[in-house]
Amino acid sequence: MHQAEIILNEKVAHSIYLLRLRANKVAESANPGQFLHVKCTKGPHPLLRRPFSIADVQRKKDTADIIYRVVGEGTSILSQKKPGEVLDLMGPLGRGFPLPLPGTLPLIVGGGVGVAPLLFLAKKLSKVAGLEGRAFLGFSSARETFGMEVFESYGFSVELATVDGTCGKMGFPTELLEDYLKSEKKVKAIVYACGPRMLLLKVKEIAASCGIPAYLSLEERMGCGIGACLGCAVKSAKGGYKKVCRDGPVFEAGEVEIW
Amino acid sequence: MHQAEIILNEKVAHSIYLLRLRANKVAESANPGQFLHVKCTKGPHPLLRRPFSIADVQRKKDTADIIYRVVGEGTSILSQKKPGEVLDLMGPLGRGFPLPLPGTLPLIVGGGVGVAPLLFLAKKLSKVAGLEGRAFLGFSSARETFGMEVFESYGFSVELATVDGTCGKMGFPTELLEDYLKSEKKVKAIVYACGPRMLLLKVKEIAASCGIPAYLSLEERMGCGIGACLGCAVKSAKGGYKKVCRDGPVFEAGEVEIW
Amino acid sequence: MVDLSVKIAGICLKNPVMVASGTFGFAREYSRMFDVNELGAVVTKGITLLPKEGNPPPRLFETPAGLLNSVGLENPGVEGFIRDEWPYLKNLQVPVIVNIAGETVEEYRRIAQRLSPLEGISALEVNISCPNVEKGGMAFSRHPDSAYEVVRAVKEQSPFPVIAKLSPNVSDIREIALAVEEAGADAVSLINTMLGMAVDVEKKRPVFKRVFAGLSGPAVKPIALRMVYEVYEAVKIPIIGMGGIFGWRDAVEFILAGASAVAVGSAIFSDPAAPLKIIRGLEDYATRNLKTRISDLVGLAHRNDAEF
Amino acid sequence: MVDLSVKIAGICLKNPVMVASGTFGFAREYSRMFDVNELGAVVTKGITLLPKEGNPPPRLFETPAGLLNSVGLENPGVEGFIRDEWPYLKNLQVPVIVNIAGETVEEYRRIAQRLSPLEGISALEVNISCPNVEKGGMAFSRHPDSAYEVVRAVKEQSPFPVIAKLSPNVSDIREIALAVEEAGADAVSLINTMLGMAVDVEKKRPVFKRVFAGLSGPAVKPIALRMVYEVYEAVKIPIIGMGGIFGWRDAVEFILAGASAVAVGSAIFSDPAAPLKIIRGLEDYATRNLKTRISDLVGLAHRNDAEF
Ligand SMILES: Cc1cc2nc3c(=O)[nH]c(=O)nc-3n(C[C@H](O)[C@H](O)[C@H](O)COP(=O)(O)OP(=O)(O)OC[C@H]3O[C@@H](n4cnc5c(N)ncnc54)[C@H](O)[C@@H]3O)c2cc1C
Ligand SMILES: Cc1cc2nc3c(=O)[nH]c(=O)nc-3n(C[C@H](O)[C@H](O)[C@H](O)COP(=O)(O)OP(=O)(O)OC[C@H]3O[C@@H](n4cnc5c(N)ncnc54)[C@H](O)[C@@H]3O)c2cc1C
Ligand SMILES: Cc1cc2nc3c(=O)[nH]c(=O)nc-3n(C[C@H](O)[C@H](O)[C@H](O)COP(=O)(O)O)c2cc1C
Ligand SMILES: Cc1cc2nc3c(=O)[nH]c(=O)nc-3n(C[C@H](O)[C@H](O)[C@H](O)COP(=O)(O)O)c2cc1C
Ligand code: FES
Ligand code: FES
Repeated sequence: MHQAEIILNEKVAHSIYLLRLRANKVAESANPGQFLHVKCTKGPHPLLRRPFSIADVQRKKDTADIIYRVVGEGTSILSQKKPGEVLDLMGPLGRGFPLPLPGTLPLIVGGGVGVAPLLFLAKKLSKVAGLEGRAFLGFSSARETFGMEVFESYGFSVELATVDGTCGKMGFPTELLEDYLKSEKKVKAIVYACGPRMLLLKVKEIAASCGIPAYLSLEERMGCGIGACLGCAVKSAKGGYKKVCRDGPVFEAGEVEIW
Repeated sequence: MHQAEIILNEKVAHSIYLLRLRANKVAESANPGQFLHVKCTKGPHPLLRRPFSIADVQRKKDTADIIYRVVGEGTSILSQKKPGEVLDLMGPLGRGFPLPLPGTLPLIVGGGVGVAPLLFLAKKLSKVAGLEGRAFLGFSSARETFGMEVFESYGFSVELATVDGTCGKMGFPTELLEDYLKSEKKVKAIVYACGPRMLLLKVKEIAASCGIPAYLSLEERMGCGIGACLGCAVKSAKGGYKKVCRDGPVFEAGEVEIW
Repeated sequence: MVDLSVKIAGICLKNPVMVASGTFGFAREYSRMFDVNELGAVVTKGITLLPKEGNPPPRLFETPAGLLNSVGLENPGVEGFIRDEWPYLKNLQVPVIVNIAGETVEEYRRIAQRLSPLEGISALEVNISCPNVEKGGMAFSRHPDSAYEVVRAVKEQSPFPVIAKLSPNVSDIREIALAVEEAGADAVSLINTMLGMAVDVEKKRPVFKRVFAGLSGPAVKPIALRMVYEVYEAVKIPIIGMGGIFGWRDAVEFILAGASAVAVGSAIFSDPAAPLKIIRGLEDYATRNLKTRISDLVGLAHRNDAEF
Repeated sequence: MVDLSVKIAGICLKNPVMVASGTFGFAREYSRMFDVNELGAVVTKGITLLPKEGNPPPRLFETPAGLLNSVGLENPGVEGFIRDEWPYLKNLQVPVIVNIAGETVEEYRRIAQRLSPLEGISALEVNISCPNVEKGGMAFSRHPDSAYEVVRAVKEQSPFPVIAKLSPNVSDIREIALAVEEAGADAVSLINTMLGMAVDVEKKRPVFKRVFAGLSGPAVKPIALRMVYEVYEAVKIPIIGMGGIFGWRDAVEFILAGASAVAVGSAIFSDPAAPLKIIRGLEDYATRNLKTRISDLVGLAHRNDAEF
């Protein structure tokens, strides 16, 4: 556990917040796809911590960011915290995204707040692996979009889809991915995805049908966050269950049964 | 229920806060000794409202004040609220302090945060009944004192006691009351008290032995706050139980058994 | 427009949201705060044959998301009720259910008898599950035989429908529900409070003079919901679900689990408007889910064709 | 200096704070976060004869101040345990209690037999109260006879002290505690999880595939505490108290109610350091209350001479 000071906690889109923490251990060691397990309140309710993907770290400034959407009690308490307050967190936890071989084209597919860990991933791909690729992002509506400029700043070309068509194409980012892969048949690519279950399922299908490796960041309700309670199970392709917190949250698409 | 906007929420002494609300209904109708039943959180924990005596109202400004001490979860949540936020409250509830007959000398005995309702009482005694008297106030320590100037501004003479002797006399305000009554035997007085149980018990004894009427503001853990749940029982002198929220919180000392 | 009305134990409720016994007094207290006629039904504080003083303070203690109470059935007795409370209650434009309790089967019988001339009572709720009294109380609801006996006795006396209110402090609630169904109960209320306690760590003794007290509030909701689900599969009579209902979502959970109506108790202390908000929430939920009648939702969680 | 040590079931613990089975894995996971040797004892995840996959997701659901789990005893089986977990555990400088579960009395017997050569096991905790499995589990703890049988069988095989872990989902926990005492249990653990459930109001079906799940966490504390208090008056063997312990104050409540030791479960998810903070809190509490031995506090809430 660390006690991390809140540096910033600001709305970046409709009901989406960016929280920046002073957390040198996280800043030093985090990999894209790993998460922080955050205590939203000191009291007995809500009881559990909340997991959030790391959306960025700034090593020089000792900071780590998460981007979260207010959906319930925990995130709503979080959104009321002010800079200067201290947050109790565990992490970085879990296994993040593996970097591709040189020469591979990274294709990023993000849905909603699932875009968060992909921002950090794009940074690493570009700065460490020297790879730039394409990002296909989907949101419900224009007012909930965020992060496009970040991908662009790392040299990614961005295509947008919104469910209501208020921005980009009307529809889902998986359609953008499909269109792209149809037009660029022979590309040596790798897919990275995070978002709602339906999105991951679809990405898995598409990647499999094109014979492209895909890495998916999964979500499950978490207890301990470190593999002790066996609460965050996801069916393994080989039978039995993997634990999202310990074996993931990022899995190779073939490892797990998403539904 | 009203939704009242917070105008001010400030520390006035060690772990003691003054909360000012825009609450015109309360400001219009409240009597000293009545209380507000305040919801500290929207969620299911802590479940119950918290009762606080009204410490002042400003009719012209439509405001009502409470003064509270941070002792547990509810008050600690309350202390983090900021001006502009809205508080859900019920009240004014309960029966307050009766005003004395003209010519009576009001003797006020307050211990700790129990001083809160007595501030409002002093104002009413002075402004409405034209009576000024004496206030005997007790606190654990100098750093927890508050309200002395308020009594003075209403023409009350104030005597202080602290448990650790850091301010005023070392000891309890009931000793100040006793000393006063010993020196002024024949005075036609009325005692008003609020504070810890031991203080009320002692005041009751002293008043009884001097044949002076005394009105005590009692505390009990509350559920509904309006006489429906029968949770806030205090033994009636006539047998059975009175309800602090409905029959009190202010009782004539003879009406109830305090222990 | 959603039809919120439900029929339970022969009573028509214009909506399925009642208040739980003991948390709403005799309705008068809350009538100053809102129009109690908007409720589905009013359930009174428990009435005993003779007046009862109740337990010494403290009577309440808060626990995580819950509340322990040791009120001890303080009430004016059946005569006091008829004299002081009934005249107000009988004029309400909403079904009134009278909750009754006794120390012996004979007492239950006599209360029921005494209430039987009161035209306008919609039903009796037989509390065989109060954990806060010396005699009778919860003991009746812990064994099928005694539960049967009490309900049978009341049923024989009462011209009104009889609702049996069961204790959750049992190994198998279905067994008790079956017994009261057989005894003729027209409905069951689930659940009364869970037996709990608290210790004062400063004084090193139980918080309550009677040591044990009844736990209610959101803390117990998962347990109450489970019991409603279990009992729905065991009996044919309708269920009034309660225990920790705080918002509309909780009410929906109970209804889907099998409750035909729900009662809001401790949550009223947190928000007196909770029952009204829940009514509105139910209506919105039904609309969103394209249900024209709230009663179509009852027990839906039991369908095995649900899209798992 | 306060003497925090306690003796329970023949084991000496340097302090009375253990971790609850299933919430601490096999200790290795948490050893990266703090020194697990500071605990009073480590209790392992439940072990069955054969490996168990556990239940399909979701396995966890949060409720007000509580947690429903349907892990379903996922574990590597007794052989896997001996091969993969025991080598680490046996080197801990702290008593290790192995929690075991079975579907039949015979299975319990065989696990106990298989574990009996493992020098260094401090005790077996016999889980006859798991609500999350198809067969066996909680059923054993709901009747005195079957509880007796299981504990008797394990006791016959085991060279180690035997602790019986009871289910709270019963009418009278004292009855079960008496039965396991008679069967030779050296201590009882109270309580396992309460049977509860949740309904997904969007999908209109139970949240869990197995419908029911086990409720733990602060929500159940008042119930757990009551059971410890009841059992303390019924049996002579020591009690390990658990169920919703979140802070030192809760631990003190359990000890005053009659627990010789306590276990922290769900609270660890909220704060992995909770057990250590509780140890420090107990020490401070004892000091403030002028007790030189923590064991002097056990059961104090039962004294009738307490200053009421
Ligand atoms: C590895 C991992 C990484 C994650 N990263 C991020 C991230 O970067 N950003 C982010 O925003 N989120 C992320 N999440 C998700 C995030 O953890 C959750 O959104 C968060 O825990 C929600 O907490 P809450 O208390 O606000 O919501 P909760 O109060 O727990 O509620 C969640 C939802 O469930 C609903 N619900 C509650 N009860 C019922 C019922 N009976 N029936 C039906 N519905 C019900 C609520 O309405 C609400 O919409 C991640 C999750 C994982 C596992
Ligand atoms: C009519 C009335 C008027 C009032 N007016 C005022 C006022 O004007 N100002 C004011 O400050 N207060 C007032 N009070 C008191 C106020 O209501 C309480 O201080 C408040 O409700 C405390 O809430 P909390 O959540 O902060 O404390 P809680 O969390 O409820 O805890 C209260 C205390 O109990 C202790 N406690 C909890 N569990 C245990 C246990 N197992 N063993 C031993 N101790 C335990 C806690 O440590 C804490 O010190 C009034 C009360 C009444 C009835
Ligand atoms: C203060 C209080 C008093 C109660 N009195 C009674 C009663 O007189 N008769 C009864 O049958 N149930 C009584 N109950 C139980 C409630 O009716 C209800 O069954 C229980 O509280 C669970 O619902 P809840 O969690 O919504 O409060 C009482 C509960 C509380 C909290
Ligand atoms: C995720 C989880 C897994 C559990 N697994 C076991 C188990 O394998 N064996 C067992 O006896 N109890 C198990 N329990 C029950 C706990 O040991 C404990 O009895 C219960 O959770 C109450 O304590 P708590 O409220 O502190 O969590 C488990 C509890 C949880 C929350
Ligand atoms: S959250 Fe406990 S194992 Fe993953
Ligand atoms: S708080 Fe309910 S009667 Fe006083």
